[in-house]
Amino acid sequence: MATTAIDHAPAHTHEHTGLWSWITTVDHKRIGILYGATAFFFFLVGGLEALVIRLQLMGPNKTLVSPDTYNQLFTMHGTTMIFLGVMPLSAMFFNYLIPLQLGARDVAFPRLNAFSYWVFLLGGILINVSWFTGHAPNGGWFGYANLTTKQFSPGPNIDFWTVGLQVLGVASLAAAVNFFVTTVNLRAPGMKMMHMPMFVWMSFITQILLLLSFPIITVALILLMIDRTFGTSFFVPTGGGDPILWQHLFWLFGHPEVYILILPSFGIISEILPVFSRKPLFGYAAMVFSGAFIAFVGFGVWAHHMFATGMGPFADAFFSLATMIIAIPTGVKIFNWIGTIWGGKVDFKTPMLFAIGFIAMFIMGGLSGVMHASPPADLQQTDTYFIVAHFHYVLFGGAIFAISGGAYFWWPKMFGKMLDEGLGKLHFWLMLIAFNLTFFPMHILGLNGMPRRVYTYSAESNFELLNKLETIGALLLGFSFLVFLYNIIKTWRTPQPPVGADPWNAATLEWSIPSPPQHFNYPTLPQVHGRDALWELKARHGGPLPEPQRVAEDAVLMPNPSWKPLVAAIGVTVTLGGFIGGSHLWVHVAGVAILLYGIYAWAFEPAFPEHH
Amino acid sequence: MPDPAHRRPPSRVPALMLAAVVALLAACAPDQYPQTTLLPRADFAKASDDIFRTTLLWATIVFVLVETALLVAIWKFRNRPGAAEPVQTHGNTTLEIVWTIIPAFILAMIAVPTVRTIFQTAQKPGPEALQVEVIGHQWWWEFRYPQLGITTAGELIVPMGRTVSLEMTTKDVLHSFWLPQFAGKRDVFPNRYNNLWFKAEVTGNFPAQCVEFCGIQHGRMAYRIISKAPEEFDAWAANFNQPPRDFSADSTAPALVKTGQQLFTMKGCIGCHSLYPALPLTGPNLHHIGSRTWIAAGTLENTDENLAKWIQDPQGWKEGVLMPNLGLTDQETQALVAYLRAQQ
Amino acid sequence: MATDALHAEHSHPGWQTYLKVAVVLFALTALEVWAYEIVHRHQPAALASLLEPVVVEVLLILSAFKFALVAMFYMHLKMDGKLLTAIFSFSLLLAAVIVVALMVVMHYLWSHAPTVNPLK
Amino acid sequence: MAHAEAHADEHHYTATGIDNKKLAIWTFIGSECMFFASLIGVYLTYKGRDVSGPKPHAEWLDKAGVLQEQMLEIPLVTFGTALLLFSSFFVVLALNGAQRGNRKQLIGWLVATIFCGVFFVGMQVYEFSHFAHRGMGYTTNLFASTFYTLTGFHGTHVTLGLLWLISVLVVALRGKLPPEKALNLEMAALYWHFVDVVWIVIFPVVYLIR
Ligand code: HEA
Ligand code: HEA
Ligand code: HEC
Ligand code: CUA
Ligand SMILES: [Cu+2]
Repeated sequence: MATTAIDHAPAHTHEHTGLWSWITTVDHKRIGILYGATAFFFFLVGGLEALVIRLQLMGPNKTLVSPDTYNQLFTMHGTTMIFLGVMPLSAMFFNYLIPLQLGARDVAFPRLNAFSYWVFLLGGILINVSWFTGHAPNGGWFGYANLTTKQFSPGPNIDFWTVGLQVLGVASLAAAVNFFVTTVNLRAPGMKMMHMPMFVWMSFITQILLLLSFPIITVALILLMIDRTFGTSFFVPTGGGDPILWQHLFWLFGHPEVYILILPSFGIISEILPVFSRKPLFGYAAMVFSGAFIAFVGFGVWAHHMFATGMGPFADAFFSLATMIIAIPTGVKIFNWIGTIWGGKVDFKTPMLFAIGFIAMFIMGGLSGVMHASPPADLQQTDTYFIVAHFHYVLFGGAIFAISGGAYFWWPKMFGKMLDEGLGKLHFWLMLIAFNLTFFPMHILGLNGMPRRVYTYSAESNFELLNKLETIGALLLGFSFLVFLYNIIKTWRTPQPPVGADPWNAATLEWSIPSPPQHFNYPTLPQVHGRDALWELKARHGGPLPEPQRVAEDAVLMPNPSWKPLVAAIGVTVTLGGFIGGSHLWVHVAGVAILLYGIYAWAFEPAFPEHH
Repeated sequence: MPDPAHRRPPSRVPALMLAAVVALLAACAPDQYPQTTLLPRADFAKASDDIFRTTLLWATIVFVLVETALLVAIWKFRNRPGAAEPVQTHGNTTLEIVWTIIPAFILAMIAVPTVRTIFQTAQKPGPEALQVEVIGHQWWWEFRYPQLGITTAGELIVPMGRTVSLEMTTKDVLHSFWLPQFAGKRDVFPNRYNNLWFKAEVTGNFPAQCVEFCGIQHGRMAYRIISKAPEEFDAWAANFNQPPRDFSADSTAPALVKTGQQLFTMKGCIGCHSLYPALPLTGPNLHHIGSRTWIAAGTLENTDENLAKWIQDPQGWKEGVLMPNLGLTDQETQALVAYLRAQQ
Repeated sequence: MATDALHAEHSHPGWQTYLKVAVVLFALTALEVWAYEIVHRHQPAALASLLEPVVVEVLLILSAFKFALVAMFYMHLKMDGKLLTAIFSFSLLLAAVIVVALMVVMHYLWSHAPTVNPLK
Repeated sequence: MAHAEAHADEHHYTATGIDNKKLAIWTFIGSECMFFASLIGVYLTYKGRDVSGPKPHAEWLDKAGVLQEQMLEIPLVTFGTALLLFSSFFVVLALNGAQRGNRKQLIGWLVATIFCGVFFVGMQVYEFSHFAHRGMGYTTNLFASTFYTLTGFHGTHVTLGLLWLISVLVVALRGKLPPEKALNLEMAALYWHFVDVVWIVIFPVVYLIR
């Protein structure tokens, strides 16, 4: 694999700058950056909501926010963090990295990719608009019926949630099809499936999970929406429906969803650890199979969220055992990561710190997960802060640590500049300490009887001290993200010598091309012979490769930019948005019209510039 | 690097950590928490607790071992100047088999008692148990004792040493009933009865609260669990079965109480609250409200001030609650409090 | 790289095969409806009593056959890549599991959870 | 390094040899399986749990106390099912025509396919309005809601498939579907077959199993 250098100054073409170029872009790298920026913004919004939650809970019987506002806050916090924070942050990495790591020019369907982003953005806006109408969703992130049926939630709050999540589902499904095809089909010549970087593998498995689990929640949301809009009784007991069916449908999706949230992070970690241990990933095949096994078994454990519902002993036992089994492949991953470090030469750069932090914290969350998996014990733990502790350890201690590490790791590739190491380390240590200060006491509180989703607690309960600590922790956690933001801004502003293609002496293909990569990524498709393609090349070359040269921007024919995906995305959002606060026929009609126009305009527009 | 942010952590972090550790240690003792699950006081809760301790033990062992391995790895193999390039190993099948089998073995140690306890706790107690029908309402709990003909709200009163069998349902949305010291949780569903049982081993008055999100006032849907010695329980039940006292013809009753009785009808309280134990209305039964320990769904101690505060401004304490503010004057409130207090 | 169209022409069956499949599909559908009618009208009685206990299974098997025929021949899974077959079969398998699992958990629940007050 | 010639090929390069679009449609179909599985699961779970009529396979008393026939009408749907099966057969022939560059075969069979599809949708519209006429509204009971939702979503898929086929027909009529672009019809056809196999499941599950 050699990028034969053509001595051209980087040829800047006008279509590559300006707002319009971002709106019409179909370049996976730009879409990745859009995903990242948007998701990070939503993450901050979700974090801000968490801070208000924490301030309200700082002492007993506080009245910072009203009870209903509190309920809106935690519903939107959970929904935002999961669907608008962690999932699209992972999507940023999918977008940016999958084609690069595969040695491809772009994803299989660049315009579909843009469509996914726009639908995600509009869905996120739609669901958050509810704040401005004063009707933010207030039924919890799993929206249990029959509280969420019309009788008990007559306002439009829940409509924003059912509709918003459906819109977001469209985005996820479109993206999942795209990345599935990209991974299967666009691997560089010679790259077998078992040569793919671990991040691509974990992302690939995530796409399969998305494809198979999102339809289930879509159906659940549709049924709930129909119940609310047209008066059917799918989840209404008086009409013969059973609210528990909602729970089964939701968690049938919901549990695979948590692996959708964590598998990409497993992938990120598996890329960072080898590079900074200077040693290949330990047990590659076992890592692949354990990931697949987690995903597969993950479909058979959903009812561990329902141990308190009285499913009966056989169901309890089945789901308990199935859940525990997942600890085994996850353990395999943990041990293989430690095996990767073992015998290596560990360089404590910021990405590596986050990766190590991830392992350390995720173990904690995983082990509390196993403690919930035992129904008799879970009957005491469920719906208390012990659960809240568990899932923040896996979601924040897991996903957010990994994503932060990934951001530091790939930043130079994406922007051609290194984030500041000192500030990065400060960010890490602050986050590690603040994170534990915020969430560790939740274990103790939960076991000592503090229920979740309560807007306040009594003085008698004695929950005050630990809650105070948590609030302080949360504020500190917010501060750690300010450090990160400052780091970004500082790096942005300060001139820096270009970092070069391979600042970390890394293992995978994306580090063989200039940072940031050119539009077409690879002037010629690389030829791959095994795993860790770049390390192998360097080994063969007997040292660092020469710095790759930029070639003319028009050296490779790339797809046309297009604004049609945005039109189609608007169509989808408007069509479904018509279901907020009842069914509004004319809104549906307008939406469908826009959608049809968008799709036809898209279908009949040439994907590539007219012939050379 | 002349970055001021760089200076901060050394001075601040240890102090914070120390404070946190001290606070955590102090805050760990479960006996400080009246709602704790860590001091089980009944058979069911003890079964849960046994499993909890088993899992906690194994989790701690795994935690310590694996975190140690991680720390050792990063310490031992940290990059030192002049260190040689690491050997490029790709895996080790024996090791991988070992670390698949060991966790499987540990899980078996958890799984076996788990399954045993699941089936053990799934058994329903026999007819000798005290039976209580538990009914969830937005946002209070109703308790009916069919064997005793009693209906009450907000306080589940049980005899120590006798198995209590709860048959639980809801009148509106899902709630979850929980007796932290005595048994785990059970969600309640409309049109379905869920069972939970326990045998209290101590007497006392314990707080508990609804643990399934059930709308705006889920946070203040609490209740008390009061375990009494058997004789006391019988006495309570016998006394409870008396009809409410009628003060209108009672010349010894204070005037305030008599006014209260009239207001109770005039102000419409009677539309939602019954003073007869067997008559279910939309609001909690107020039979013997005067001798309750807590009111307002277990969120206010039953003092005269709190009672007054509640009936005059229930929305102020529990926004969105299904009891309206009835625009009572202070005098009317005092009269009603006096009347309710007399319901002993 | 073989263009798909060329590739298809060589390996895809001709229209005789498609016709045969169509005929079988219709025959199977007729069988299904016939089975339904037998049980529904209970006529002929001998056949009906034979069929009744297994009619659900029979119907499901017949429709599975139809399903497989369309997938294999009309959707060309028999000739196209194994990967496509794998994608479809895996999804179908999981889909079937989900349908069955939903029915099992819900009916198991309904079978043991009382819907009327057990204290009365 | 001859860039130019490399590209022409690279645009069609796939690691498996399967065209991207074809793989995508199959992936989407896999996902759709779960969508219909959830709907069918809900239908079957609630089957027979209605508080009151109408009933799919038995007589029932309406509000006025009059005994009513069973709701489902097998002959009508059998006809619809046959139409859908025919259409699957036809679209295969149309595709065959497209791949061989036989324009007449392509257009003729495509039109036939679309006809069958339109009649199927018509059958369903008739069925629904007939049911409504007989007193089964969307919210009447669980059977009604689950039935209309499941078959309605299937009908929506058929309609979308029709829209797609008609679009391809228009393209074909304008002579813009040469053999090397037959894949554009194949994708629509695959989706169409999928809609058909879903019906192959729904037909016995909803209409024939009592
Ligand atoms: C990233 C997300 C994520 C991940 C990865 C997990 C992972 C796991 N989760 Fe978690 N979970 C959530 C997110 C996640 N969870 C969320 C959001 C909720 C709450 C939803 C809500 O109610 O709002 C939840 C709730 C939840 C419950 C329901 C609790 C309740 O509400 O009552 C249960 C019960 O079984 C559970 C179990 C598990 C288990 C067993 C794992 C396992 O996968 C963990 C496996 C990992 C390890 C075990 C550690 C490493 C392994 C070793 C070191 C090997 C040796 C270990 C042993 C021998 C034990 N989780
Ligand atoms: C990935 C998922 C994720 C993440 C990262 C977090 C992060 C945090 N969560 Fe979240 N949480 C959930 C997922 C997540 N949570 C879910 C699913 C629930 C359940 C919801 C439900 O019950 O329905 C939940 C519930 C939940 C509760 C329980 C509420 C209740 O039950 O009543 C609490 C309470 O403390 C909490 C706290 C926090 C805190 C303090 C953070 C912190 O880590 C946040 C740190 C981040 C910041 C502080 C942002 C920094 C912002 C700035 C610096 C300002 C800049 C601002 C702008 C420019 C806009 N969370
Ligand atoms: C529209 C119905 C309604 C009316 C009228 C009403 N209440 Fe209530 N009341 C309720 C409900 C519902 C609750 C339970 C509130 C909760 O805690 O969620 C309640 C709770 C109470 C409680 C606390 C009971 C307990 O179990 O802790 C008292 C005391 C009380 N009401 C007194 C009164 C008095 C006195 C009046 C008249 C002045 C009155 N109520 C009028 C509905 C009503
Ligand atoms: Cu009732 Cu929460
Ligand atoms: Cu789960």
